[in-house]
Amino acid sequence: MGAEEQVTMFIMAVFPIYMAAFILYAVRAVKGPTIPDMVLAIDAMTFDLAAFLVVLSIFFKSPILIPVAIVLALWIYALDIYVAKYLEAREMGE
Amino acid sequence: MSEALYVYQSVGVLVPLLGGAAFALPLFTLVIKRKVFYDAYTAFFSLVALVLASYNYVLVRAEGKPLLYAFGGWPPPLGISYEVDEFSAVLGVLTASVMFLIVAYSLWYTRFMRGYEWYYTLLLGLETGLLGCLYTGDVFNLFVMLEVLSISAYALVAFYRSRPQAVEAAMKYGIIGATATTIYFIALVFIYGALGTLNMADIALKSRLITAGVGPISPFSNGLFGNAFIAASLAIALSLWAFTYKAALFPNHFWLPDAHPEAPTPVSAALSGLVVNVGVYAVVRFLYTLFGPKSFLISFRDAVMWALLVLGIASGLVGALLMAVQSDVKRLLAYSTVSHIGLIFMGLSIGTSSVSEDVATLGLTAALYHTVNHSVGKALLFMGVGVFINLLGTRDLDKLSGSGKLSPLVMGAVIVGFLQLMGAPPLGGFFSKLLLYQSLIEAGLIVPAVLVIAISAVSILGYLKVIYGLWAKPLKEAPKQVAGMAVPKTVVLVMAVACIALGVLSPMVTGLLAGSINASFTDSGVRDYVNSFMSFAIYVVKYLGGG
Amino acid sequence: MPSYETFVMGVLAILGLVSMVAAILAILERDLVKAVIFSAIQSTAYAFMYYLLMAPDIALVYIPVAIGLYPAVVLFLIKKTERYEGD
Amino acid sequence: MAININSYLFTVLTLAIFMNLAISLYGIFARPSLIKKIIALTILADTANTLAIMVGYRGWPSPSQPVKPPVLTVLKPSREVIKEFASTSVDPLPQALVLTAIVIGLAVTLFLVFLTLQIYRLYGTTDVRKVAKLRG
Amino acid sequence: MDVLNNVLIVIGEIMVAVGAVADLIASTGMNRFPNFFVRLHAATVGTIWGAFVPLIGASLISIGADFLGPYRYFAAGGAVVTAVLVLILAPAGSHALARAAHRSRAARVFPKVVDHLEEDRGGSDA
Amino acid sequence: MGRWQKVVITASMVAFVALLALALSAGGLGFTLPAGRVRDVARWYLFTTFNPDLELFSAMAPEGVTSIVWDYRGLDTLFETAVFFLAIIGSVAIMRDIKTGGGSKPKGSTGLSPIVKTVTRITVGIILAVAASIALHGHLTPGGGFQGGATAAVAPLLILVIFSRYYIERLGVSKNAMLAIRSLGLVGIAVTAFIVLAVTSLQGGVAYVFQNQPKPYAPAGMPYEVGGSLTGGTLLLFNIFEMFAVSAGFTIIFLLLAIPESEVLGVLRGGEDGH
Amino acid sequence: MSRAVRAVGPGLLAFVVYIVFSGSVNTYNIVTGVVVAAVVGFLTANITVSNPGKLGEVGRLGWLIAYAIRYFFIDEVRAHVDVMRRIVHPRMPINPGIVRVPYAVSSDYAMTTIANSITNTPGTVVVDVDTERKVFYVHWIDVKGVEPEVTRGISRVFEFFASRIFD
Repeated sequence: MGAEEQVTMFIMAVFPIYMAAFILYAVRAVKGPTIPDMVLAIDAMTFDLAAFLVVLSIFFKSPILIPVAIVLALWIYALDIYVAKYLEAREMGE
Repeated sequence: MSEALYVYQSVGVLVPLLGGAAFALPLFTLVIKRKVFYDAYTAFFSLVALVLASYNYVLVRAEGKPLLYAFGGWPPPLGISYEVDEFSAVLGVLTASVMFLIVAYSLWYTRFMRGYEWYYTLLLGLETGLLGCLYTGDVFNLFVMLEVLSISAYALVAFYRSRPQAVEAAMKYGIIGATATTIYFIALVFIYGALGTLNMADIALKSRLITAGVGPISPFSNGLFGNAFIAASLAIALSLWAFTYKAALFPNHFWLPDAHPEAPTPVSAALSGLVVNVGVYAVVRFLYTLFGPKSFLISFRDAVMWALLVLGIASGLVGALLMAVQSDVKRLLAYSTVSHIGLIFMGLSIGTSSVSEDVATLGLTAALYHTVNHSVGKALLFMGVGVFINLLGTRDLDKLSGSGKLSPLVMGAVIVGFLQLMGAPPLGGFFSKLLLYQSLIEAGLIVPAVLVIAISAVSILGYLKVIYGLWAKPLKEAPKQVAGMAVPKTVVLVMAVACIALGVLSPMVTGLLAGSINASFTDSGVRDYVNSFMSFAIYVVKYLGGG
Repeated sequence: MPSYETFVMGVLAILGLVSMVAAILAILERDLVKAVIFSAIQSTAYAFMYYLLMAPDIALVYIPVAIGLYPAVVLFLIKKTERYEGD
Repeated sequence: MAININSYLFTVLTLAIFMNLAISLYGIFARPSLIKKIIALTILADTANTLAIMVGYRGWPSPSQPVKPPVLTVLKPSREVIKEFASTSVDPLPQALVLTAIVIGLAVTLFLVFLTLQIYRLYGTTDVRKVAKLRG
Repeated sequence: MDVLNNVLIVIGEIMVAVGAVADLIASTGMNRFPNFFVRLHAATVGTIWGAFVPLIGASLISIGADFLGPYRYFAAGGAVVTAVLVLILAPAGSHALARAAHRSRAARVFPKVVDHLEEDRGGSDA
Repeated sequence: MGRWQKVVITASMVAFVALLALALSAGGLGFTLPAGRVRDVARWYLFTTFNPDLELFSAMAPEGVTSIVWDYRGLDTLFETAVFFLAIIGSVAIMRDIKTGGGSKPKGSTGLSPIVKTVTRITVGIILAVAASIALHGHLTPGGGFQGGATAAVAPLLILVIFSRYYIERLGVSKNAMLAIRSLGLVGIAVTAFIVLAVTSLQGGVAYVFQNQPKPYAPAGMPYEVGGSLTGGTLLLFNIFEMFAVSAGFTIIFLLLAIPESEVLGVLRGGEDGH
Repeated sequence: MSRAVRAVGPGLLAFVVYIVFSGSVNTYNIVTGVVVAAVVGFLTANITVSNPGKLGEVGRLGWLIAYAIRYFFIDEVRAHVDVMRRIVHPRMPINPGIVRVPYAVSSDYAMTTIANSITNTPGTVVVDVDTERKVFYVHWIDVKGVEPEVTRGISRVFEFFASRIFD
């Protein structure tokens, strides 16, 4: 079995595990109950998604798919920050 | 250099140049603070647009075939191309000239305005969008240009930001407008999905070849995907919804009476006179060139035509009836726009598959002639009445009473404009309505033909109310400032002369316009449209095959 | 026989359903902040979908716009206006 | 045509997308809050874009050979490499169109956000029904 | 060379597998834990072992994987930069959320043994 | 809203979806399962996006989407940026005469916690570097001007939200400066669109607006390779200008949105009128 | 300290990130990388207050590496296993609370490193920080005690390294 096939098989094996985790995160994100809960769930989901996207780019044999992961991680952090600001501050600009 | 590939730089340069002019304007605001500069800048670029648009018209007439400009040098289905036939060239000249007059009027109008630099930027953007919509030969580029046009229009409607009605009208216009263009995008997805191309000429070619039983062969976009009939029908249905929204046809007219009056007066003129034309233009382009009488959608197209005829009548009646009860002058004019759009749609919906080509082109000629008349007349009215509104600071007809006495010259021009829209004999409006009536009769549509007269008759009430109010009643309030009106006076005078000329020279004008329609929408016209595209593509294919 | 392609299609189907649930909740939710966050979930599902449909360019545009900018702008807006949709 | 599991799953996706279209249109036309309308508008635009991307997708050349993004990764390509590239890559045109459409949607949405803000400043509410009452 | 590549791939695969398992457990924790502040810990498991470790693992795999073609160092570099950013940004994001949740009282700290922050704040400001 | 109106709306939604579903089931789009082939146009794009054998008919950039966006269909993108530009101008027009840095700074600490602030100090540079990489490699790997610019816009957004609008103003990020950068970027895009045309016309040759690589009938073009590295001709210039324009545009939006309402209402009450 | 000098640190960081992210070292990347580094350094010089002199001290780098190794292979593993055990345990044994954790380092960077390390270790999350009293408020999943001597155990290791790397 060549390295290529072995890596692909391996990623196929972890594929369902990741998907199960995403669905569980999504359940929490939809359930809430509070806003920080939802954002935290999206947050955790997306950082894992970023990791998974990198793994998937090996699966698809297209390394150029990588930048998606970094952009996703960056903007999810920004989402955290402004939800936090929304909850905390009186004015978004202060 | 092959003759087929003659590069019409004036076609390609015009619209990007205007866009670039708009891009650069905010840069100058950081350096130059004098208003004169911005006046001159905007006037200069709109003059350039006028010159180039006129040149394009002359060029189209001289070449005798649609002008094709391939951006980036890529052959059409691969790249974007502008394809200007006589129809779009005529509308281009109309747009550029009315827009030039509107800009000239704006020089006076903005004399006390704060934020005029943003106003001018948006006005240039509006002109870019208008001309781009008319010249483009690519359905997706049409979507982009529609957005350029729309976003400038939303922003200009909301320009008086401290007036609640203005902002609300812009919101209503904007949110449904954005939905409409998104729906149009879905239609494009269907078109690309089924026909595999976005170029107008290519779509026209394919839709004709399917009927002829020949496999759809096109140099760069061979073949079909899925069920082209359903996809194209759906695409037409969706895109017509978007276009009739832009044109403010009856069920989609609800935004217009709010949005048009609330904009600054020159912008009202542009919106009512020019922006709605784009909707009309796109409908004509889709129903006559892309999926024309020879296309594979004949039965569906006929149904659409009938629907448009009914909606046109409804639009005409609703506009005319509601116009009579308005007390706000600009709102009255806006309802008049709805009514006239109804008439124009009646003209363009004659060409079902059952009528002969001659009658169809006659109807289209009437629609085009009426479009021209309506644009000039409506822009004249908005600007003429706008002078009084600006002087007295109100739009209420009661408070404006007698204001015509302030400037008999402007009042005279306004009366000419009203007569034009009413359809009084020596003016253009009369002849276009007559032509419309005639074409409806020839198509055997007696009831709609009678309704044209009924609509005109109903609308006369509203117009007479304004004329009477402005002219015959005594002046109630003293004006703020009357001096220094040379510019608006010149503008309305020019437009009034144009109205008269459109009427007096009617045989000539009709001849010219009929020639344009014949060159664009008869069977041979559409074939020319396709051939311009094909000759380029075939040249490239030959080159690739040989090298 | 399930192939690799089936897995990708399956994930796409799951993402479609997730986005549908999130979109319905976003439209029906009365608390606008929660609606924004639901629409962020929907956008995340779409972004993943674009990735699986081999459109990294679109994902790269879509993520800043739909996950980053829309929620930010709308949250700014909600902060300045009102949080609950009237009934 | 035999029932194909891939086809079934893709149809599920398509139907979910159409459902999103419907729900967002409902949001635009029937919900009273302007902010909710803006959220619905973004969902509508995104869904239209997803539809376009789906039109550009292609089936896999073989069950173990995934399709590729339309980016050539060999910088000195031979004829064979380009042929291989053209037979495994997805359609780039819808992607370019969607890129344009996303930016346009963003621009319109941003402007609508400012308008909503201005409406709130002038009317004190973002509920269209109250706005309609207030304007009289 | 081949051996080294295989070793890298195997190490990377182990890390990715650890990530998958940690991820599943963290998402379970997200659903089992009673309130926001406790869920923060599950989220940390999800981001460090669930994201950081597999990112490094993926980077090792792509260095070792010849079949990825000329862009595999691009993949590896991208994965490393992403990992570093996750390592720096994720805790900051969690912290910002936690602080905001506590200050705005959006999430209750219950069950709890002690809340020194509430005591020191005196419950006065928000 | 009346009940019947709601019924009509719901019914029309259902009809719309039913219509689309009908189209789908009848194979209107032909993609109940994606076909194994692409459309003919797409094959041409894929064949000509980077094809050294086909020197006079290739965009010479390996990234298919970017070459479509800026070369094959550059006009769309020019006007797409125009839409964004006009939206920003419209927003600026709504917020005219209102200063972004106005108002007095409140006493006490502003912004979020010091930990987040310090993290931002470190990561801003990383974010900008990544954004620049995405933009500058737009002709080679996925990404491009808009993507890079949007990523770069995270930096000012984070600074604005985490510190405060006073801090970002003190760094020299003001509305006017951003407007200048944005306009410069857009003018750069417009000039790049015309550059081959202008140079060729001066030499008496034939070229098209938006021309990048030479065509058989318009044999002028930008070099696609400089010193052995691919630059994609005009694509690189477009990407750079677009990055600046987009990030500045986003920053303007956030600066405008960060103005507190009290300031705005003060100016609005001053009032202006028109018809 | 002039802006150019201060720009060195962030510029260098930007250059390294740019090259790593691009994934290859060729002429194009180096040229554009230098330009990007210069621009980014200039832009962020006033935000990232750094002392370029510190970059040259090899000792600090050594401590950083030692810290990284210890952190990822000992502290993280222990904490992860602990929290994961709590999650999958049928009774879910948690005992949460927010406690004060005092710290003694002075610079912002050191403080942030400690805080991020605490947060990145499952089981403890920094909820708030009081820079005047030099106290972290840490949410602890298993409160073993509220006295400063007990809570100090959370941060002791991180503080030891952070003060050597940054102060």
